[in-house]
Amino acid sequence: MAHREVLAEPGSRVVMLGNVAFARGALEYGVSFASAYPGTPSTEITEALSYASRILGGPYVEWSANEKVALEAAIGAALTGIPALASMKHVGVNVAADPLFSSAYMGVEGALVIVSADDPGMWSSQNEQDNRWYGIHAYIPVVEPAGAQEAKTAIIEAFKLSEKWKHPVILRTTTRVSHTRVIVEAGEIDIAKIKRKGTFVKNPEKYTLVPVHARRLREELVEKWEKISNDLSQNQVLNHAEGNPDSETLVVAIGLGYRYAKEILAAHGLLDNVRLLKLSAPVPLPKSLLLNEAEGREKIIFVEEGDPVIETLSKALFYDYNVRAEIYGKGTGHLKKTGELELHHVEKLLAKALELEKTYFSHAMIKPDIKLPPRPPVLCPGCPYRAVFYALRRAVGKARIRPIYNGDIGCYSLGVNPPFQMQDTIVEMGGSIGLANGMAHAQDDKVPIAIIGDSTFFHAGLPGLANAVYNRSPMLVVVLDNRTTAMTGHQPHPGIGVTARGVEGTELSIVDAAKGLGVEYVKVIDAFNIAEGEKEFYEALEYVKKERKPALIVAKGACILLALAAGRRIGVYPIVYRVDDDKCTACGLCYKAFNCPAIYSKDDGKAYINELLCTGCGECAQICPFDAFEPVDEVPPEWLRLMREAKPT
Amino acid sequence: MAHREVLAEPGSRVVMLGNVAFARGALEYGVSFASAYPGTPSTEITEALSYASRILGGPYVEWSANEKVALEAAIGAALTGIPALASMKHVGVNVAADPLFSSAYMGVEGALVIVSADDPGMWSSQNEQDNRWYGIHAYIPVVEPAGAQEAKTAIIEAFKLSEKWKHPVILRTTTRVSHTRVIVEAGEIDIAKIKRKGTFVKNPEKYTLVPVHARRLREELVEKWEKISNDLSQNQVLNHAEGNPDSETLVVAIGLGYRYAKEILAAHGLLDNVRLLKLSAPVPLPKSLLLNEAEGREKIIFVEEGDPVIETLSKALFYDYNVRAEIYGKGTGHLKKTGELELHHVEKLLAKALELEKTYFSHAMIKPDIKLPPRPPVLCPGCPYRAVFYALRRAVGKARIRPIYNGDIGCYSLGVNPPFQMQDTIVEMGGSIGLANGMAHAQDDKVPIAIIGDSTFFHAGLPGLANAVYNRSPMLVVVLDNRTTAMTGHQPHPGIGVTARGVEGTELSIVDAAKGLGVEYVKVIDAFNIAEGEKEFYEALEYVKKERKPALIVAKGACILLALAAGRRIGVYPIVYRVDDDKCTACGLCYKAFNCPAIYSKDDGKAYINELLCTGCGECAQICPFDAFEPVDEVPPEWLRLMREAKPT
Amino acid sequence: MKSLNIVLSGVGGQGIISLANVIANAVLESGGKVIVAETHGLSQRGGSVIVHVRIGDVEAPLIPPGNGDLMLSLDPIEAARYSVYLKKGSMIFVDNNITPPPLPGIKIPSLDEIVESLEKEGFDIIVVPAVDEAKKAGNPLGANIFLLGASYQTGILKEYINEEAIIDAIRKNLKKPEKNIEVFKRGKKWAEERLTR
Amino acid sequence: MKSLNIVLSGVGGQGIISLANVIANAVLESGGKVIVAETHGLSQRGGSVIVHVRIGDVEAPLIPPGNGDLMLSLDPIEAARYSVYLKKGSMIFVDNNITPPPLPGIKIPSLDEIVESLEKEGFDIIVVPAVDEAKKAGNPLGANIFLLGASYQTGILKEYINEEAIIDAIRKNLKKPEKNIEVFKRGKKWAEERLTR
Repeated sequence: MAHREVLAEPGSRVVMLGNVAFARGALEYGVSFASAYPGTPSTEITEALSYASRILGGPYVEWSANEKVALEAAIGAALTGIPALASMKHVGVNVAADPLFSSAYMGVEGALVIVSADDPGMWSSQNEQDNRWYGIHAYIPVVEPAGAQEAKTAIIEAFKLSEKWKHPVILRTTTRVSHTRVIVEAGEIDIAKIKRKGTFVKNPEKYTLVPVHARRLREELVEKWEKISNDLSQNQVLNHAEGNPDSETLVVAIGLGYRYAKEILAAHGLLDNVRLLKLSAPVPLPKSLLLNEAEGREKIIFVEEGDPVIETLSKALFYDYNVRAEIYGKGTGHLKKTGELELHHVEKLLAKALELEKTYFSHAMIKPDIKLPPRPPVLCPGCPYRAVFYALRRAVGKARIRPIYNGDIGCYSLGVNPPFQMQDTIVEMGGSIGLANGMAHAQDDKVPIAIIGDSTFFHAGLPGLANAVYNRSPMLVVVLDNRTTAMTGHQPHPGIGVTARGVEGTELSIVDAAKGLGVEYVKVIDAFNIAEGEKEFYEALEYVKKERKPALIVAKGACILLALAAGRRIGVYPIVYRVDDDKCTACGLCYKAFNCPAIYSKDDGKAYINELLCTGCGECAQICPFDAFEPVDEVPPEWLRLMREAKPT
Repeated sequence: MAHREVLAEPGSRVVMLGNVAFARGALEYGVSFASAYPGTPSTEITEALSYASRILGGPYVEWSANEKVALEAAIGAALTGIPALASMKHVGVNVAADPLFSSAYMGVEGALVIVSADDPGMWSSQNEQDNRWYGIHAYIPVVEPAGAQEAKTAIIEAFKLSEKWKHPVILRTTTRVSHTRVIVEAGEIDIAKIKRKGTFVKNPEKYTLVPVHARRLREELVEKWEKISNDLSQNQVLNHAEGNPDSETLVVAIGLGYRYAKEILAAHGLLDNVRLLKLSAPVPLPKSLLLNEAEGREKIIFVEEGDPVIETLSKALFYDYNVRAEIYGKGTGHLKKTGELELHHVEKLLAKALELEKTYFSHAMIKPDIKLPPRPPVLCPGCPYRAVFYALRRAVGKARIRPIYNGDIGCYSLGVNPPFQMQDTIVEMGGSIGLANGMAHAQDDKVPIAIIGDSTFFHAGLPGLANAVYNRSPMLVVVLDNRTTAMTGHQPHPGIGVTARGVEGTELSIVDAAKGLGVEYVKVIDAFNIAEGEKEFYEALEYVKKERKPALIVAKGACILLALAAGRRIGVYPIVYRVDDDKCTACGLCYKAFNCPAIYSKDDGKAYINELLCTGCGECAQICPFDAFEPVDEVPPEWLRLMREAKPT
Repeated sequence: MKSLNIVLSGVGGQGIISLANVIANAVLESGGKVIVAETHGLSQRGGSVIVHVRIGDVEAPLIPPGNGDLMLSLDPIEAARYSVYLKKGSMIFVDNNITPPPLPGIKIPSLDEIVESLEKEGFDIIVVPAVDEAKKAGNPLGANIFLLGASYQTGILKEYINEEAIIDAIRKNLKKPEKNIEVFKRGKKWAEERLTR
Repeated sequence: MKSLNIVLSGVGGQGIISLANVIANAVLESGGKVIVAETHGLSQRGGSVIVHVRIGDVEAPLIPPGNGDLMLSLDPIEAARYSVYLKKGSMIFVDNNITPPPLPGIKIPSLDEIVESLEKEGFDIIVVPAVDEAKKAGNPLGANIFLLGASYQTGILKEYINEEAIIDAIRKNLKKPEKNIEVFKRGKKWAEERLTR
């Protein structure tokens, strides 16, 4: 997505997604280098910067192979003296953790902001983790914007903080900051600044973390940490108190917590009664500000998204300084520790602490008395993965093996649902091959089949594959190559050869990569060709059984959404399919076992196709035992080509 | 190294390194799967298990491509119902962080212990980080042995804890636990147990972390955490109190801190006076035990290695429960926060808190009045890297470029020292290529040259290289292939084709891997041939300048220590070199600019070779402009072959 | 503390986020304040989608359960699912087409069953042939805007959004703006005829 | 609370860790308690090495500065570097060969300068031709054991370690055990002759 509003006229007010506001803020500050790997809820930051770069000719923007490479590249850029941004989702920081820790020791020359987009509530993630702990663990300050309303300001402040202290800064956003649209006022962008190049000045005593240097840097780091804490106590933009200075109650509202606290206090008419401390830069704990505000209060309430991080640190601080107040927060059990906060949770907390009787946000929920079917996300009609799952299952049956489907992160994780249920483990990016490695040696009654997407393969599959070859793990690796990072919205990756700036990149081959890593059995199949898939999967499984080594199959077929989009651009459209009622026997295979969302059952059990949903992939025609499906017209060869070769622009 | 004592007779008492005691404990518990990537101070655990596996035929042991793959494999194994161990150094946990977080959500079936060997004081690491934070952040219990004395017991308890709660457990050791030798009593090893295989039982609601499952698992995780806390309060083996129950003082001694506290209290005759709480399983905080012991005390002292983690959590707990004591620890500034603890630091803390006047461990240090030269570790005589640095520097001069040497983790990091000073950045495993990626685009007055070892290349170099090809980063990548993971003691890796169990593995080719990832310019050079190196580096740099794409050169030459060891096994020995005094002009190039540690300067400035140190590599003969070096005898071709091809067994 | 909380719901791909964007821009044009909380990522793949639109003196992104003033929904099942976010008596504008979740062997309630269950809880349900009417207008993807038109006609939005602002927002933010403006007007007209009967 | 703290020092590769292992095993054979803290990893590559050996009623791995009772060192520079770990008056057994750090342009102090500076601080320095004597015994890598023999002769270790235990520990833990036992005995003999003069 382009997110054109990122380049809104200076002075104008526009509706902007929080993530786009981050991008805008970075541009206004003068970011000159941005790297990222896509991941919900962080993706749009880099999409917007990519758009800006294409229009303005700067900053340098790249989709990196993974978050570790993205952060390393950004550290490299920052060491040349220019401001750099590395964006990722919360679990991406796990991938990038190793350079993250080192970056605090080395510091930076220009500025370095690392976006960690946390996902409380797990809207699109394998877990919930509060990455402010990384800030504490790695000695890196954390800026946490008070909602999308503060996104632009907060990232600018994060850059300033980084520049001032020559230290990396984590900007922790969450789903409801990143994916919330608000009205933002656009400021000036200095194009010369964002296009500037840096220069590297050698300073091995700082930049080479051999023990003799690292020991000195550790001392400096611990000292710097206290100084930054003092600085954050003074930073009125990010951290400040409002309301009644003499109140017996202090509400410490961290990040988005400020919005919740403020709306509730306003509704209850308490804004002028209690003291409200907004902390948008809570790590390192701004000790003097906090102590100053806490002194003499009877009650202190903590509102924060995630773990009770700031509450815990604050209580330890209060202990040392003899602050004695009643505390209300997650740590004391007054606020839930899982999922994301909502107004009624926070109102309940405040009501308890402030002994409020009336509530404004905690209405009784009305639940209509009707059983609703769930609606999980599903593989799209025409998704090549459906054909692959189908072919693979048949091959497994034919090979008479018991499979373990080691799944991974991507649209194919939806294969966990009926009717396929062909994802037995989904752990993290690259976990498919990694877990299969262990299972290949830890048991021998089943055959591990690692299922991994193309973008994920380049992100995290390579070392695992090297390991499988080296340690001779008998397993089948299926790389689902749909020519894009589909789940996050169709970003390119190393296998595509299109860069974030729209300039030509080099296209890597998954087949060559696998062969280069020593896999002896490597084949490519047409993902849309079910018979071919079944045959090739069967043969590969036989190889694995016999040779006790890994085999790899690349199932190539474009994400159907990409193919449709590419077709629209050049005026090529799919031909939908229809059911021949005379041939259809109402066996239900197409809408049950194959489960295409465009195919429904009529009252008589016969199939019919919703032509608004049908993408003309022709998979149904392949699986129907009675040849009941046919295209309504001749299928243009150009469309068949797009289904195989479409890619992002 | 074999560490044969790991298989000491049951009932015998033997001197064992802490790490070997961990291996022994794992075997006594019945570990059936062990994976690792070598890293000081963790390596010997897996070396010892590897030895055991070769002798006993179990458990399955592997050196994995990196720590992420190692942990994934161990998770896979644990899900089949067998106990698994993944060992790594502290920064290895950064590499493995992504599966780490997921593992807490999924839980395990058999048992899973993850060793994090922290390195306070940075004896062999790029940083100091306290990985107990990972336990808190990821909701994974941390067992922290009270010294090498407790290593065996603690790992057995860690496995039991994991088995009981079906949850991963981090075993945090530190350099002074892992690399301390003590007397250990060997118990029984059940060979059938360590050789057993598991079986995988599907349970996608637990093992597939799609949001709908992960949300439920998050709730369960937070609940489980409190239950484990209670359990740890009851675990008398790991956590218990001793000394005077009515003392006004409580010393909370965590992990190795217990040894310091105990020795000091004993020396001062205070063991029966104060209350000493030993915490070897401090995360999740055993709240009820801690509160119980803290109640009514006037002073509470925390002794812990690393950050004030337990002190901070405890103070927050004390705040909630109105414990009011004076606290002494790192958080209160009574104990240093950097480096490793020693007896005198802890004695100072206790002396302050307990108002002790006499000291036993804080004697005045005697510093002789003489200026001593530093003795940093250096590249060994005969190290192929010395020849490569020399050739590379000459090529850079010839190509008239300004280089940025992006270094990495391995023996070649020693190139940071004079005379080479050819490591401008050293960040973490894989950082060479990653930083070079960023610098290639962020500046254009210098050419980034990434220098990375063979083991590091397979560990962390692959995605960075894919990125460099994809995003067309103009840079030279030099892979120093010395046929082993040299710095940690010569473990094999995917490029060697020897596995940890001594059975045949498949040897991967760095050249094929690079070509497979799309690098168009790939060459191999003989690391020991300086003229060839200079020529090939020059040509590669010209290619980078002209084509604005990455080029890669593999400099192949065995670690000389490997070659010497291989030679000893087959009776092939190097021929040392000598200096022809008539030809030597005392220019000093060999001992200054080339800096071979076997070459010294005589009083007249002419060179001489210490034949005890000379490894007969012949590099000096290549660099001397006056042909002053010659072998004392004919060099056997077999030795020249070993220098190129030796590898670990 | 005046505010209007609108729940938008439907199935991934039906244009819920576009609709929210039009509303938000219309609020901006009208000089108001607005916060839109969206769902991105995985759930877009044919999954259940809810978007929270909060207009006026508000700070937080999400409408608390039981606090919504109005719902526009492109699917009756999703209307029922997210009705927990509405205040008693709220109006629900919902398309009459059910998109059955493509799960094998599940029971799909009928439109009548859904409407009845919602009415029983005191909601004011307006079933709108939005998809059908949008198709008729030659803009099959315009059902979202048709619903907006229908709801606008009731007046509940007028205090916060001018009609010209909506027209302007459609023009600036949607593809085929003229067709969508046409659909908006048809939606209004449909409501005028239907609701004043 | 009886204990003996021995500092072992030298240059990576000189056999310091092997020496520590022999001592530890000899303590075990003698029925005592021992803790050995080693340095592994990077510093083995020709760097400065210290190993802490603590015998008796001790708990912690490291000898605090100023608390060591004895040092055995294979390099005079390293003996001086780590003398901070010793108590005033402690004995230092040090080989007479200096291995100069291979750094360009650094100044290397002489053996005499080093010995003098240490004696000035009150240490009892015994310079031992350990490497030379070990070579003579046909075991050039046995200098570490020669030093052990020399120090054993002084009696400082006897309270904690039996001579037979050392012989046994050498036999079980070193390559070429007989040669090393021979070297140990030569070390003892050397000390007997040299120190009783």
